[in-house]
Amino acid sequence: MKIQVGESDFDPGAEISALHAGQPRVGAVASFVGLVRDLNEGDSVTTLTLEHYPAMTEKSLRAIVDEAGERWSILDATVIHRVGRLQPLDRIVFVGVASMHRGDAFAACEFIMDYLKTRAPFWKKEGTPQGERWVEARSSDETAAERWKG
Amino acid sequence: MKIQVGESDFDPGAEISALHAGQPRVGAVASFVGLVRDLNEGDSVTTLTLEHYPAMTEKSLRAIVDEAGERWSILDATVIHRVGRLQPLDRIVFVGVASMHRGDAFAACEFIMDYLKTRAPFWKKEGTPQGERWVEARSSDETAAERWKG
Amino acid sequence: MKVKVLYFAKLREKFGIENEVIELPGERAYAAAIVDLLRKRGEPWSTELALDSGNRMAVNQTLAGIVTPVQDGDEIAIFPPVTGG
Amino acid sequence: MKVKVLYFAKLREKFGIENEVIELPGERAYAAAIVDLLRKRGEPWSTELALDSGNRMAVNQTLAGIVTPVQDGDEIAIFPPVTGG
Repeated sequence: MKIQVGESDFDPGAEISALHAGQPRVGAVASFVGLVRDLNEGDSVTTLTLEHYPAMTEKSLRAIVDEAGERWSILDATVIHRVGRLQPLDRIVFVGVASMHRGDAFAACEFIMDYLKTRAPFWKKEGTPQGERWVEARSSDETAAERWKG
Repeated sequence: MKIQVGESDFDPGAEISALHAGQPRVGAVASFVGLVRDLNEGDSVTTLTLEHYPAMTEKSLRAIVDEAGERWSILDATVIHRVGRLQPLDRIVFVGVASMHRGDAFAACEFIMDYLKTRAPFWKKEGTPQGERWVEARSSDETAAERWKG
Repeated sequence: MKVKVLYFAKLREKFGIENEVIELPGERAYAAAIVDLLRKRGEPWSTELALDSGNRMAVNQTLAGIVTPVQDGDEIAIFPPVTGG
Repeated sequence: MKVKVLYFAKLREKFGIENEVIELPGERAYAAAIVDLLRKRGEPWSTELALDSGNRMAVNQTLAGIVTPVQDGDEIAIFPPVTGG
């Protein structure tokens, strides 16, 4: 398992390769890249600043990946989340899951993203022409996370 | 949309980048890489040869991506499938979907893989120490594709 | 009417040919008529194309069923369930 | 008992501090007791920490509820719903 939280950018291709290189049991790698958009709630976004709770961030991400590993048969997983000041087009988050078969890889990858969105201590502040504002949590994210219960 | 079928390998990182570079509306890229495993049905696999129906392959992949585009809000998609003789650890297939939000990207990406598995004209032949054998279709793939109906 | 018939994967190997042109009476037919005709050739056709063989068909590069209409000049493909991905 | 309390995002900005040590009577308490105490400080605390504010808490870096027990030396974090990813 690889968990990385920091200001630096990442290379999705290198992360995907690291999840299967030399691992002939891996038949499937599902991955996700989240990016800064230049529009949110109808307003243009010029900067996105990510704050987090350093002592808790990696711990919570590790717990989310562990839970995915209890639910699905996965061989490895990587979660990378950037913090600090970003701009439209910048990468924010990478989640990759390696598995024998695609069903487990897809489900675990989406589960990790849904739980990360609702349980990992990150907060976004957008810079817009009207000034800065904290991004409000979306109820659709809570709904997405609730799907995995029961 | 990019559809590519051929013998050459591909670069998942480059394909992911191509799906969002310079596209500030893209907030999410979900992708999948399928790989040759060294074990199938309990037997070791030394080679995997992929046959296809050239006149139909791209047409069927394009139809699958079009159907994904009717079901979900997607901004772009790439499907790459290799044919010819492969070995364990080799990449076989790439599916990537760019979208504004992650739910659409994940769903469309998994849908394309499930439909590709059951509707695109590819056939796998495995080389094992006991000789060559055609891979049997798995009923779990049919079940996975059926999920998207109704 | 004449149609081109293509075989793939295990069928191509069992029949020892990749494709052939076959002639049927009339101007139109169901895709099933082609399989019926081939099955009458005896082995290995009758076994490989048995009703419960699970093979699939495409007419002009689109997945088809046994009641898909075919006509002169069409390209018919017969193959085992696909296993790509 | 003394606990360290951390604030994040909008709360950190509204309160103008990142963290503080606060003292409560007794050896143990529910996490809710800390929020109750802070709310009594008046504005902006009472508004930002209103019962319907939707804020979340963590005790020792694990998501917690208002009935999570806290004790001397614990690290309590109070923050708005998370918006990462």
